[in-house]
Amino acid sequence: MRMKTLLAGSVLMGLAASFAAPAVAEDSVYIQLPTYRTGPYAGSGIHIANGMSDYLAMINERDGGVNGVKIAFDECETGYDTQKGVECYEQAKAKNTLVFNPWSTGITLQVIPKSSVDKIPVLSMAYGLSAAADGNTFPWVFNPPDTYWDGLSAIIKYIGEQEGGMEGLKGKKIGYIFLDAGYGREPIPLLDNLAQKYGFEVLQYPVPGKEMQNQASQWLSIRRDRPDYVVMWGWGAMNPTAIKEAVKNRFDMSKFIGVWWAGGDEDARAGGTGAKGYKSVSFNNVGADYPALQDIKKLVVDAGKSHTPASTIGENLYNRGVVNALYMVEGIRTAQEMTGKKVINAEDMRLGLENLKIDEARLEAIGLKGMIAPIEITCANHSGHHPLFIQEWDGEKWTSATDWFSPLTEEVTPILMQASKDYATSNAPWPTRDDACPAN
Amino acid sequence: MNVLVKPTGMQADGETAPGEVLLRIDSVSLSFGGVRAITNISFDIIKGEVRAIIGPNGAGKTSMLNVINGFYHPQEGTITWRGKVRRKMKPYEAASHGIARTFQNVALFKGMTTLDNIMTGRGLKMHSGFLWQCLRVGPALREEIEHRRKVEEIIDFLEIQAIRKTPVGRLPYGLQKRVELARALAMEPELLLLDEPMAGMNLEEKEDMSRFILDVNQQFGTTIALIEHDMGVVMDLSDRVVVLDYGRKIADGPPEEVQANQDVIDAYLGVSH
Amino acid sequence: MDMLYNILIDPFVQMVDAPDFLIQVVWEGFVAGVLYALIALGFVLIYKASGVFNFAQGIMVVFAGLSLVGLHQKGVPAWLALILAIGIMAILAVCIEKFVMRPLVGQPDIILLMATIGMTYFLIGLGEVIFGGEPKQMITSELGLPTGSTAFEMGERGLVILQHIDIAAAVIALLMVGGLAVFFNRTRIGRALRAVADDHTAALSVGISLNQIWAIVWFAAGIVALATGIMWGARSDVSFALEIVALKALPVLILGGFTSIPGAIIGGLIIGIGEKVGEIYWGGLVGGGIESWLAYVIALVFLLFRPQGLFGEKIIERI
Amino acid sequence: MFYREAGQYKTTYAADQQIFPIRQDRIGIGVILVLALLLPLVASEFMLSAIAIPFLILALATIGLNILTGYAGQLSLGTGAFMGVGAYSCYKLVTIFPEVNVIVHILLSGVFAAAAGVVFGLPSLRIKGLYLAVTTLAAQFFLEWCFIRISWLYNYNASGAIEVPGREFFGTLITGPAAGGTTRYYVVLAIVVVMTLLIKNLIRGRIGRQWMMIRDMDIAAELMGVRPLVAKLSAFAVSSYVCGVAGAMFVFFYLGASEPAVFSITLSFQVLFMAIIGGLGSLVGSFFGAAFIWILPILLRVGLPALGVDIAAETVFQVAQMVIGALIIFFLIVEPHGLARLWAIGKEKLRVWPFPYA
Repeated sequence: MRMKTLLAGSVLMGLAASFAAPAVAEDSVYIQLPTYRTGPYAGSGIHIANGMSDYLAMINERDGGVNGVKIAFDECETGYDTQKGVECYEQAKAKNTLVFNPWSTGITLQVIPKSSVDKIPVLSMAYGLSAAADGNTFPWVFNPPDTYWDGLSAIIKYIGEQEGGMEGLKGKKIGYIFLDAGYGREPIPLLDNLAQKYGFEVLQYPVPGKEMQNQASQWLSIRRDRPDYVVMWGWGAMNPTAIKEAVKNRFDMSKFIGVWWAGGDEDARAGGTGAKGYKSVSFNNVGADYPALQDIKKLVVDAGKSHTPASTIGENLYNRGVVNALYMVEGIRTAQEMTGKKVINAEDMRLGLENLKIDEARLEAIGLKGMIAPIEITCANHSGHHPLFIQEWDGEKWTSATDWFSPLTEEVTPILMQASKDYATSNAPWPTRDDACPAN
Repeated sequence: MNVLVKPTGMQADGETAPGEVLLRIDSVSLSFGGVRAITNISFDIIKGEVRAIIGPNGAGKTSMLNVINGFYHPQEGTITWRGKVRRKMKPYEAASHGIARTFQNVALFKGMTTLDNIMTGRGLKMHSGFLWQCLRVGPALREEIEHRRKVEEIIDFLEIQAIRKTPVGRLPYGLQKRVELARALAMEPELLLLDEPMAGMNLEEKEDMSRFILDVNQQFGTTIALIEHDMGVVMDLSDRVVVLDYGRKIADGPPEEVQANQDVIDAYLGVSH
Repeated sequence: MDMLYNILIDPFVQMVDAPDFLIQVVWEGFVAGVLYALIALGFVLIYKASGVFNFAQGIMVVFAGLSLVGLHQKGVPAWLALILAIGIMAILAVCIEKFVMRPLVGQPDIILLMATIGMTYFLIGLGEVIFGGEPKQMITSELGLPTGSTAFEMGERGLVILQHIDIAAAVIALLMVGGLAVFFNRTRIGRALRAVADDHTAALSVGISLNQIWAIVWFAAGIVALATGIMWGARSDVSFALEIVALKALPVLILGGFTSIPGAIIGGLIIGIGEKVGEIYWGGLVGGGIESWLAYVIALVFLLFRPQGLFGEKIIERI
Repeated sequence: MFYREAGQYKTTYAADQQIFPIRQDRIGIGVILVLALLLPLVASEFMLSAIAIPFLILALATIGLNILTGYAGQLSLGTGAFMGVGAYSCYKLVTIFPEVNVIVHILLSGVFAAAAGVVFGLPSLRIKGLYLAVTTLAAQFFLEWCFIRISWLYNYNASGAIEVPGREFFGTLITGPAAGGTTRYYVVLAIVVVMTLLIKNLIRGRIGRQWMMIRDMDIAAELMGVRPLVAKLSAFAVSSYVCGVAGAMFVFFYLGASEPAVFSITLSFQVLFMAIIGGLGSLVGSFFGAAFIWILPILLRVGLPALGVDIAAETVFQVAQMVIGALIIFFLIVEPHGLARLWAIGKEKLRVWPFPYA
C-alpha cells in the first residue's frame, strides 16, 4: 500500500513538474519534435525523425549550439494520429517550443488556426496546406522550399519535357494515384487546371488509408487504362506497396513519378531490381559525403548518441530530416541576428523564419553545399517556389535525373492566392496580419 | 372453485362477461419445417376460470402457449379472442390485447432490479412523450409515481417488499418466479399464461405460489391458463384441464374426469401407441 | 438512362471486351480472397474451440511475420528464424491461454472479444518495442519461396500475369485447410477439440483438459497467422498497417459462418473476388475507393436475406 | 461509517425515485460539480485543453455508445462514424447559417447523426450480436468514405479538412482558435452535465426500461408489448444523437479542425473501450472509462519521462500502448462489468461497514 502511495505521489509530482514550463537554462532554447516512429507511416517517419534530431544534436556537439545557445529538444510521438498530434501541440505550447513541425498534413491543418493565436510558428516543410505559402494571410505558417502544387507542376513540366515540350502533353493520359486523404487530394485542383490548359487527361486512382497495403485494384485499373504516365502522392506503407504493384503489373517504371514524399530509399528498394527507373521529384540530394553529415556521423552516431543506423545516413528521407532541422537552426540564427537576443522566443523565431536566407556561401559554411538549392523566405512568400529536380532510382540508390529546375510558378501562384483567400473567408473572422508585408 | 367468480379489484376493460368464452382455439396445427408440434387441437378458455394444460414432455404445451400469445403462427386453424377471429399478429400486439405470461425458464430482465422488472409490466399503460421523459417533469413524473403506486400494490400482494431494490439476477430461483408473476400481474392482463410456475420449487414454495395463483384468480378475476407437471397442484388449482400428448388433444374436462380418462393414464404411464 | 447503362451494361461489355483482363482481375481477387480466408481460418479455429471471437488474429499475423523477419535481420538464418518464429507463436499461445483465456472462462462473448482487443493493443506495443515500427521486407527468397512471375499471352494484346508467390499462397492455403481438416476429424485431439467446441463443461466432465486444448488451438491459429504473414508480407510488406486489412476477415466470417472451415474459404473467395470486380468495374462510377467498405456491405446485404450465414442452419427461436 | 443511509426516510415515491436517494451521494456529486467548476482556477492550459475538454467530450460519446450497447444491448463499432456525421453536419450548419448560435447548431447536428444511426440500425431488427457488429463496421467504413468523397461536406476545401470558425455565445468567443481554454471548458462541461442528466432521466423512465428489456431478454420484452422496431431504432437514434453531439463538440471545442481520419475505426474502438472498461450500462462508468482510456496514456507519456525514466518518445508511446492493453485484460479478468461495478461494490461495502454483510 505504501509502495502504491509513494508511486502515485511521485507520478503526480513528476507530472506537475512536466506540465510547468521547463526550467530552461540561461543559454538554451527548446524545440519539440513531433515524430512518428510507430504506426503505418513509421517506415517514412523514422528516417525523418533521425535526420532531424541528429542534426540538432550535432549542432549542439560541434558548435555548442547556435551562437552558444544550446537547443534543448525532445520528441513527441504522434503515430501520425491527429488526436495525438494535437496533444503534442498542447504539450509543446506548455513547454514554450520555438517552432512546431507537425510532420503530417492532418496535424498541420489542425494547428494552423491555433498557431496565430498561440504565437507559435508552424514549419511544415514541403507539406501541409499549400495556401499557407501566402505570408500575408498565414504569418505563422511556413512551408518552404516548395508547396505540393509546386511539386506537381514540376512533375508535369518534367513530363512535358520528356514529350518534347508542353505541347507534347496534348492527348496524353496521366494517372494520378494518391492517398485518399487531404494530403493526396490537395493537388487535384491544380492537376485539373493543368490538364485543361495542356490538353491531357487525368485518371484518378485513390488509395484508401486502410487499404494502403492492398492496391491490387488500383494497379489493375491502371493496367486497363494504360495511362502514359503515373504520378504518385503516397506516404508510409503506401509507397513500397505501390512500387511493388507497379513492378508486378509491368508498368514502365521510367513513366512512374512520385512526389518527394514517395521517394524513400526503402520505398524504392521494395520493388527489387524491377524498380529501376522509378522517379521522384526532390528538393535535396542524397549521399553522406557532405561535411555536415560527416560531422553527424562522427560526433553523434559513432559517438553512440543516436540510434540511427550509420548506413541510413545520406538516404533521401534522412537527409530531408536534416534539411528540416537546418531550417530551424538557421531560423534561430537569423532571429538572433535580427533581435540581438541570444535566447529567443517563439515570436522571434517567426521573424527569423520569415527572413530566412540560405545562400551558397552559407551552405558552404554549414557544410551542406550542393545538398539543397539556396533558399529564401520572404514576408509575403513563406514557401518560395524553389527549384526542384527529378531523381531516379538506379536499383540501389537515388541519382539525379535532371538539373535543378523551377516549378511552373506562374501556374501555381494564382490558384495558391485564391486558395489562401478562400481559407480566410471560410474561416472568418481570420486574424489579419498586424504588420503588413511590404509590396515587394 | 366456482367458475363464476365475481371480479373485484382491478378489472380489465374487456367486454367479455364472466362465464363466457374468452379465447377459443379451433383445429390449430403448427409445424416447424416438417416436424409437427401441434396437430388439430381445439379447446376454449372461459373468462374467470383457471385452465390447466398438461401432458408429458414434448406434448406441445409450451408451443400451445406460444400460439396463444402470438409468438408462433399456426399453419392451420383459427383463434378467436373475445368473440373475434384473430388475424396473424405480432407478439407485442397480444400483449396489448391483455395477454400476459410467465416463462418456463425464468425470463426476467437480469440487469434490472425487482422494482424495475415489475415496472416494465406497466409499460403499455404509460404514454408520456419522449421530451417529458428526458426532463422527467410534468406528465412523465406523475406517470412514474402513479404506476409506482400500482407496482407497490403488487409487491405487497406477493410479499416481496424486501427485495424491491435487489437486482433480480441475485435472487434465489423461487423468488425469481414470484417476481416474474408480479411482472405479469403488473400488466393487469385479462388472460394470464403461466408456463410451469412451480417447476423446480420445493413444497413450501409450491404452496406459496399456489396460494398466489388462486388469490390472483379470485381477487382480480384474472383468467389463468397454466402448464404444470405436478398433478396434485393441477387437480387442486384448475377448473378445467386439457391434456395434450404428441401434439394432440387426448382429453378435456374437469380435473376428476380427466384423471379417470384411460388415454390420459396411458399417456402418462407410457403405453405404446 | 446513361447511369443505368453504366451500371447495368457497360461493365459487362468491358468484361467481354477484355477477357484477359477479367481473368487477371478475378485472379487478383482470388489471391486476396485466399489471404482473407487464411485470416478468417485463424478466427474460425479459435471460435470453434473456445467461442472466442479473436480480434487479435490480425495482429498475430503481423506479429508472426515480424518475428520471422526481425530475427532474420538480427542475423539468424532464414530456416532457423522460421523455426524460432513458430516457437514464438507457441509461447504466445501458451501465454494467451494462461493469462487471458483461463481467467476469463465462462464470461460473455463481448468480454472475451474485448480481451482480444486488449491483446491487440498489447501485441502492437510489444511488437514495436522489440522489432521497431518500420515496415520490413519479407524474406521471400531466403525462405525458398518462388518470386518470379509467368505471363500468358491471350489473343493480340491480352496478357495474364501470374505471380509465383500467389500460386504458392493458394497451394499453401489449400494444404493448411486440408491439414486442419484431417487434424480435426481424424485425430484424438481433433475429437477433443470438437467436444470442447460443443460444450465446455461437458467436455471437462469427460476428462478433456480445456487448458491444453486451448493452448493447442491458439498455437494452430498462430501457425496459420505465420503462414498468412509470410504470404501477405511477400505481396506488400510486413507492417502494422496490415492489421487493419485483417478486419476484412469479419465479413468473410459473416458469409461463411463462424464455425465452418470450408465456409471461411468460400467466404474469403467471395469477398476477395467480389470486391475486386466491384471496385474495378463499378467503383469508378462513384469515384473509386469503394473497396474499403464494399466487403462489409456485401456481407450486410447477405445477412439481411440469410441471417444465419452461408452454411448455418435456420434458427428456430424458442422460449 | 460515514456512508450510511440509516435515518434517511423516504415518505414519497418521488423522494425514493430521485437520482441520488442517499444524502451522502448528493453531497458527493455536489462537491464534484463544485470542483469541476473551480478546476480552471488551478489547472494549466494544457490540462484543460488536452485533458479535461477531450475527457468530457469522450465521456459523452461513451454515454452515447452505452445507450446502444450498454442499455439496449446492440453492439456497435461505428461510434466514430456517427461522431463524424455530427461533426460534419455541424460544420455545414455553421457555414450555411452563420448567424444562428453555434450551440444550437451543435445540438441540431446530433439530429443528422441520429438519422444516420436509424438507417444503419435497421438491420438490427434481423441481425444480432457479433453479426450486428459487422453492420456497424459497414456504417463506419461507408461513412468514412463519404467524409472523404463528398466534397460538399467540407465545402470543396482543397485540403479536405474542415476548420472551425470563431463563433460567439452571448459576446464570448467559444469556438475557433481564439477561444480560450477556460471558456471552452465551461461550455463543454455545461453541455455534458445537462445531457448526462437528460439521459439519466430517459434511462430510468419507460423508454430506458424498454431498452433494457430488449437487452436482457428480447423475446420476453416483445411478449410484454415492446415493439422491437421502436425500441431498437429509438436506441440507435438517441445513441447516435448523443455521439453526434459529442463528435461536433470534439471538433468545435477540442480539435479546432478535422479531417476524415479523425473519425476512423480507431476512435470507435477507443470509445468502445471506454464503455467496456467503465462498465456497460452505467453512466458513471462512462466517465470512469473515459478517464481511464484518455487520461492514463497521457499520464504515462508525460509521466514516465518526468519521473526521470529516460526512454525514447516512441518507446513511451509503445509501452503506454502495451500497458493499456494489459490493463484492459486485467480489468476484464478482475471485474468484467467494469470500473462502475467496482465502484458499486465499494459503496456497498462501505454501507455495511464494519460488517461484511448487510
